[in-house]
Amino acid sequence: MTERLLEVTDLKKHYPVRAGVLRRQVGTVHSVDGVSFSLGAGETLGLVGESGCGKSTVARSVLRLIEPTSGQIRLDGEDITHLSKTALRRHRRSMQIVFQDPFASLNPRMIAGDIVGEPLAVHGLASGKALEARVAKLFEQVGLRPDQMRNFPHQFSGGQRQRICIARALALGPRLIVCDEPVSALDVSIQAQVINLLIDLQKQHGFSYLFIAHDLAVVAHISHRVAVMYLGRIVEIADKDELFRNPRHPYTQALLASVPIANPLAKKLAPLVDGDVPSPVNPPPGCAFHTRCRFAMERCRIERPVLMDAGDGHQVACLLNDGTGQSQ
Amino acid sequence: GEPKQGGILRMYHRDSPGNASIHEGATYSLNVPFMPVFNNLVIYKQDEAQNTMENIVPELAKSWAWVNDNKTLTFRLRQGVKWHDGKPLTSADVKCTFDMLMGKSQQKFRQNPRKSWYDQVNDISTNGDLEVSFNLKRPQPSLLALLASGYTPVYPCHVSPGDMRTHPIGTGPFKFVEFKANESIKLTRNTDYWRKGRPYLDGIEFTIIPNRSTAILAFVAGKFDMTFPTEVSIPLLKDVKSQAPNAICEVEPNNVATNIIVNSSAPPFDNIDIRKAMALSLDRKAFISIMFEGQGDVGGTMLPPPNGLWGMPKEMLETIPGYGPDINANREEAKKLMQKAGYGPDKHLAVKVSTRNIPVYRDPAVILIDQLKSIYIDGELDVVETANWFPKIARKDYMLGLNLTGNAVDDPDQSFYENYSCGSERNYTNYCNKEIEKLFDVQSQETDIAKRKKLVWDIDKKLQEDVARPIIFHARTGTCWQPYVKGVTVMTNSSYNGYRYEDLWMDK
Amino acid sequence: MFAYLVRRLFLMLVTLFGISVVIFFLLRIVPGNIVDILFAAAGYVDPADKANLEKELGIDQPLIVQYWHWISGFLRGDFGYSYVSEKPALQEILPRIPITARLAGLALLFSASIGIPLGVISAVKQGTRLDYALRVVSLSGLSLPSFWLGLLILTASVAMFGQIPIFNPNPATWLEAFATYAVPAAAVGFRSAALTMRITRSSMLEVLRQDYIRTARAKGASDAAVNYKHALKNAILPVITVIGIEAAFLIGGLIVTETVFNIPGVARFLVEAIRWRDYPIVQNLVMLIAVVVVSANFIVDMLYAVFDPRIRYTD
Amino acid sequence: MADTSDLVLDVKNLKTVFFTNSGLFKAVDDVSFTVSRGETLAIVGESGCGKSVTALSLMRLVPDPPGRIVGGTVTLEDTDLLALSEAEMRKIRGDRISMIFQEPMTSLNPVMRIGDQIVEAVRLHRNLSSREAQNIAVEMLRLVRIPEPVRRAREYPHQLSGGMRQRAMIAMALACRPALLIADEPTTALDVTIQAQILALILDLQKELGTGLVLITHDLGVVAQTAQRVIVMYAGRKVEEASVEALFAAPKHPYTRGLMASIPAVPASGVAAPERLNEISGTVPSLVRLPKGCAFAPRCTLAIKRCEAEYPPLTDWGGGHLAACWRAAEVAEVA
Amino acid sequence: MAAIDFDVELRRAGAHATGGWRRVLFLAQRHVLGAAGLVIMIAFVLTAIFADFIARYDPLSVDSAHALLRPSLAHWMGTDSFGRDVFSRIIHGARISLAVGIGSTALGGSIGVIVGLTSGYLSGWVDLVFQRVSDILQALPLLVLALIMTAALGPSLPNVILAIAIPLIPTVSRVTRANTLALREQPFVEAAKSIGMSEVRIALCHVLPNTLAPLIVLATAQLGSTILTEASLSFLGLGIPEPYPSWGRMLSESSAEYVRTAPWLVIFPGIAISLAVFGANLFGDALRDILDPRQRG
Ligand SMILES: Nc1ncnc2c1ncn2[C@@H]1O[C@H](COP(=O)(O)OP(=O)(O)OP(=O)(O)O)[C@@H](O)[C@H]1O
Ligand SMILES: Nc1ncnc2c1ncn2[C@@H]1O[C@H](COP(=O)(O)OP(=O)(O)OP(=O)(O)O)[C@@H](O)[C@H]1O
Ligand SMILES: [Mg+2]
Ligand SMILES: [Mg+2]
Repeated sequence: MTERLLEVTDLKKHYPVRAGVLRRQVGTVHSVDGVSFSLGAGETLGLVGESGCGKSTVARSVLRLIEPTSGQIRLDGEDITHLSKTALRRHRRSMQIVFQDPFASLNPRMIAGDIVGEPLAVHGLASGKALEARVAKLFEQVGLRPDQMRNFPHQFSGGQRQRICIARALALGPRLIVCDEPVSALDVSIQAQVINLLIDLQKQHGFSYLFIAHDLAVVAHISHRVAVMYLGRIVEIADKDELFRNPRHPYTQALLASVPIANPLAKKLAPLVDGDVPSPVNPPPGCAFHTRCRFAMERCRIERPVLMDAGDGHQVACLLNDGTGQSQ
Repeated sequence: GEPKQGGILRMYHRDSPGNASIHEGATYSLNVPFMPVFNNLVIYKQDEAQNTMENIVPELAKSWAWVNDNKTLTFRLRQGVKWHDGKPLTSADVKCTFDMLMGKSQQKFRQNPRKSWYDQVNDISTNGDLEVSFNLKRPQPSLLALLASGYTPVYPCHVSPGDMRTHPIGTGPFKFVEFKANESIKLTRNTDYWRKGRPYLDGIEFTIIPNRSTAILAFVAGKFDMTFPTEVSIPLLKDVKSQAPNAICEVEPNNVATNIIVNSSAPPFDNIDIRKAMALSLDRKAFISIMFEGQGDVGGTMLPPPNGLWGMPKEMLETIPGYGPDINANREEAKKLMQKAGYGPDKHLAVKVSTRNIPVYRDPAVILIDQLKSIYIDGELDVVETANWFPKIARKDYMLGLNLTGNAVDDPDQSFYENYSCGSERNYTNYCNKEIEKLFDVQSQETDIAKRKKLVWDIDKKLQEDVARPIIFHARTGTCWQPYVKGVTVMTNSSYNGYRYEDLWMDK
Repeated sequence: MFAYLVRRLFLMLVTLFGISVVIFFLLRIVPGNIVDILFAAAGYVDPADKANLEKELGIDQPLIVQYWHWISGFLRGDFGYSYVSEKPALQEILPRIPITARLAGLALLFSASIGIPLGVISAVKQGTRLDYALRVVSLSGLSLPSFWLGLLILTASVAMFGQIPIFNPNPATWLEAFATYAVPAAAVGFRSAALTMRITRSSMLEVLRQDYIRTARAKGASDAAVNYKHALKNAILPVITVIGIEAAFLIGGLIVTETVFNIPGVARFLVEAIRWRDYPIVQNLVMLIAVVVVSANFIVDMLYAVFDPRIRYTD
Repeated sequence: MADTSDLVLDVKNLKTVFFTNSGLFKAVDDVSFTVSRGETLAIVGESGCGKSVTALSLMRLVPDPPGRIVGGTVTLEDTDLLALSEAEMRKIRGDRISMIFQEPMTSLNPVMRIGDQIVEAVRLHRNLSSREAQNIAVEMLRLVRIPEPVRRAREYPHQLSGGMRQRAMIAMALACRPALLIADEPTTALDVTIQAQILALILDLQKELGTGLVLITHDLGVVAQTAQRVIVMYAGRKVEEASVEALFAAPKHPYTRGLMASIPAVPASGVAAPERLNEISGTVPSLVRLPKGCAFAPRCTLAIKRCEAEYPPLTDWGGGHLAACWRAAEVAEVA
Repeated sequence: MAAIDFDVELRRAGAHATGGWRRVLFLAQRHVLGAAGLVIMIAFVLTAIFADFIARYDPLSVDSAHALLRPSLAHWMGTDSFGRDVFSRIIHGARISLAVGIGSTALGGSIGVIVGLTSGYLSGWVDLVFQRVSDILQALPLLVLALIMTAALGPSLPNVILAIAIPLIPTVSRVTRANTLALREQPFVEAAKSIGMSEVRIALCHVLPNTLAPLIVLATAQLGSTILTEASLSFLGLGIPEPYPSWGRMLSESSAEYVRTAPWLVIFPGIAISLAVFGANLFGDALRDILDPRQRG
């Protein structure tokens, strides 16, 4: 994992807020406010955080589906942040995305075969019989029967639809697949199928995943490394086992404590934080988490912590303990 | 009973006249509401149904005389007549009026549709305040008939034509009160009218109702004392009679001839054979039966007798090609003519029949097209908006046109010169036959009525045979009024002259 | 709020300017002009007379000049002179406005007071016979040509009462005054009531599916409270919009109804003016109508803001 | 099982059907359960298995059409709710039995102030002046730990965050101190940290008021952390019922078992996560076209002929552990 | 609690209505009104298509000898004052109405779709301009616009179609634009973008087909309203001119003259218009219900 496939440096995405009656820009949504991470080949980086913290915005920016406000995105060492639309098309083949809602991601008026074959057709990689054969192969890869190519999305179940989405993402032979909550909309019993499929595919093809979810257990299961986001920033990033065993940021700790564990004998729920996530419009100064943090100090209100290495590639943005966060 | 004073006559009006100046209009939408405001020098007797020379009576003129070899017509004016604004009427007003009509004065009408009526008038001279003379180029006995028309009121000198369009001042039995476009026209009794005891009515109110069904329903419901004159069609008449059995209705010819204008200056109708074939194909009875449920008249240019004074007798009419009773024989002959011109069952002639977008124009055009089918002519209806009709006709941008020609005065001079003389503005077809034109002058100067009739018949026959502007039929329409309205006379050979309404009264 | 208002007003002005251009040039491409029509009535065309008249009316000038004359006059409140009646156009238009306004207001009132309750009933009773019946009635209301409906009313009232409820400029009794406006207003309003009912119904159905309706029921609220207090308050918003848009449609309906009932309002007057190519009347009248329609939409937007606390003016 | 005298709710053989465009189906088929005072009963199951319809049936709020309750009894504190007239039911709804819904975003009327919505709930059942009710509303908001309750009461729902809205919903549901509270996935739309807050709040209040609680969820973690007893539903039927401990210790139905094995565990939880998750192959069947026998049979690794032919009855496998499976006895060993 | 016979209920609820005809029949049962509308619409379209075979007389052939006949075996709906067979005219009138309906809808609809798509896609000044233009068109009452248009172009079949089509453009473009904007946010459009599809292709292949459903509903309703607009234009004297047997003109002209003396001239065109519009509306309503995913059970 020395080769860096994706490198994101100080990514920012700000939306103007034309709030109020005035339609004037009264503020800025700091959807993503300086996010940096990198992703090696064959690696899965999990991204967790509460709703609205900017996970999807990161995902879309990486793919240049939205234009980042600032920062840099390097794919295979090449800066793609400012590539023109045509130049970008070439890179589209290396990175693909799978969305949360499989039904909404499929054009209801197209048959599954055409949906999966579309990327190939668009890039002129195959046509006619060849195309059909490639699509059939993709169908098999994701565990669908080729005879289902003629069916419309509504004729599939949720899990199967997500498989179609994955097949479409696979079609161009990407090296990076961004998964934006690919299993959140699925039933528990189906979720496992999709997660297993993703893991299997990674083993076979060596993809890298940027895997977004709000379910910690799922992220933990699939990722090699996990990043925790809060209000547009990454507050902690570490190897999976390290992070779960030894969370250093109070928010990560709260998050872990809040996950209900499917064992009646395990410790009961103990909410470690109060209150709601502040709005990303004009977020609190200093450490964005200080409003809910049990350990908040005067300094946290003023100073904005940066990601610091706490050893073993465990990075954390917390002012406690000389910037290494609270250790358990 | 004895005529009674009082009451306001409520009438509906079929549409909003463009202005209030009779001289600037050529539709009785203008005559009906504004004739009561004015007086003529002379006028057709208002209680006689038929307009004849004998029925012309003095009005503003006390008397008249033909002098100077019938080349001067002199009028003595009534004394003490006052305009509605209080100014006295003088011979100068008469001169002003006719000078303006002849286009000889400083002030101009915006439009002057009956200028040609005065083609034979050299000038107008006055002699004192009460005498005025028309000096003619040649004798024209029918000038008097033209002067007796509702179209020929005397205007005041001191009111500009513009003002006359919006607020007419006359000497007549009723004073103009207001005209709200598309809404109403109101007249009130002229208390100072020179004819003592007249008018009987306190006023007349016209409500403008362009929608015919609404108007008739309103009449039936008693909202109006009288319909708009000659606006009730035969089917509606039946309706009125069934719903308001007491209403009095009369159906009379209105001297409006439905005719075909033929563009003989361009193919295919430059070919006389095709023109003749077309004339032969007409089944006039069918037109009349459809349009008027049988109540219409077949005739030539002039309204046929008995209502018309100058129409050809039936026997003569039937000798004209196309007027014969055997339609099938006519059409056989027509087909032969068509074949001669190169058309037949396999080769139809396609023509456009242009007409205005008004039912009375459109309906006969539909029938015409159907009848033309029988002689290998495929007609296509081309409906033209009113605004574009005359420009289109003037450009000669048509093949056949279905047209209505209203004759204000049942007199050959009016219709011949206006519609058939070379260069006349209303001669839409540009029919020009110098020989016939000479005959127009001959008949015009003829003082002997019987002789003149003969001449007119011959001319009329010739005009029909030339298929210049074949007349299809003369329409009849109805007028209805409530039984308590007395003294209504519907004129039978003109729908332009009978609306002074000073003798009308209401038995209520 | 102020800036929003300014922005909206600016857009309104742009729209109105556009309308003025459209209407002006649309009228100019219409073949035939007032002069032709006047001469049609006279039955002949004399090119010299025609030219004189065109000059007199100023329609021989370049279009831009004519447009400038008109629009600058319009802004000053000087509407020019009617070509036909030769009276000041303002004087022709003004007295007719209250008539049409009364009619339109009454029709809208009718439409709202019939359409909204029936729509609510129909939605609440969805799938029942009553709902079917109401829907069929409203649909048939939308299926009748309005002139036909008007004529039927006139014919029936003549046949049954011997009376005809056409316009009466000076009504003698209160009843007459009422009939003068109410009957035609009902004839126009019937159609828009049907429309309002349909919108109310579908909007209500939409709202009745919402979770908060279930919440209200779960509280133990009565049907009436749920339907009127909770649902209608939310469902009324699209209805208001539609009623606003209907203002424009209403003019169309009024043209026909004013003709049938012989009401001397602006709508029928406009048609006559179009027929006569009486540009000063048509242009100014259309502009006035446009001002009304555009302001109606504006007012609806404002109402929306009043009724809906969520509105944030972010569009 | 709790003492019968303490029963708040007794549901027997509840059956609710839907008539839809795609056909008629039984969304709730022969479901029975009880809830005691102060007890929490969890209902789990996958999406569409009939959890919400069960809840709505208890409230008699199943939308009709297309739904209809066609059988069973629902006894709330000695009253058979299904036998009541609509007017009588209205008196009970929101007073003795109330409900919190899944979507805090849409369950509040957007054009009514929060306070007014609570006031309405109070005044429908208590004869109070509007001022008194207003005070109660503010009190309730304080109880659910909404900061600045007086100001919040005057705000509209869109001015509140998701968590606060759900708290307001809870305040409204508990305003009349009901005997039974039904919480239909009260936290699914919320984030984990907020979820933990809300669940803790509900449980606190439940303890304080002694309310019976029916908690509907699809999250086994939530079940484990909150409930005393659990019902597992599959395709409209109750397939297993047990105390929480018993169920998690030894599930008797293959579906329950599969479900438990298919959820990944957080590494720090002490529960060992398998390398590969256990899949339940196939998909949840459509209720419209249920197989004749056991609805789970097509996906079940243990299915035998009999499963396809005959629906297994709910059987007590000891200690009140009910399961509907022909091979329940073998489940533990085979899997 | 009423007992339920499941087999009966299942059949009633259409549980067996899985394929083809069964499904159609089932839908027809569920949407009785819509089915009635569909039947009317089909009858209407078939009538228009096979007018030549159904009509027993030439609709234009004038026959003075048989004018104003009451309905009889020979003339099912009587004859008009020209002696033309009313039945045949109504049959052929269906063709005119359909031509106007389809013609204007297709014309206005396709322009509206293009404008709406472009406008929704190219937000910015193009959008702004298009928006203002449709504001302008919408602020002018439809009938006024149609009146000026027909006055401008002269009354003829194509011109009436054009006049009715133009006011349709803003409505269609608004709907299309709103849908386009909504669809652009849809994940499947983003997915198309992520595979490197060009915007134009996305607009045509993904966005357009998905806006069709509401447009179809709109078009159905439009079919009804064109018939009514044409009737109103006819009433004002600017409808489709002779010789085309337009229902609107038949109704408006005979209602002026023949309401009582020859009522069949008024009744039958009136029924034809109302029925066609009614059918179109019924069908459109049902279509909206069926196509509206939120109403799907
Ligand atoms: N187009 C936009 N305009 C304005 N604000 C936006 C836009 N898109 C996203 N945001 C805001 O940016 C923030 C981050 O959004 P994002 O969708 O990335 O969150 P997320 O972490 O993916 O949340 P979730 O878990 O709910 O999917 C949110 O506050 C959102 O409201
Ligand atoms: N109003 C309705 N009309 C038609 N079908 C309905 C309706 N409400 C529920 N259903 C159907 O009833 C069945 C059970 O639905 P229910 O809402 O109880 O599921 P659930 O277990 O609550 O699922 P989720 O976890 O998704 O909330 C589903 O198949 C659903 O489609
Ligand atoms: Mg997201
Ligand atoms: Mg649910």
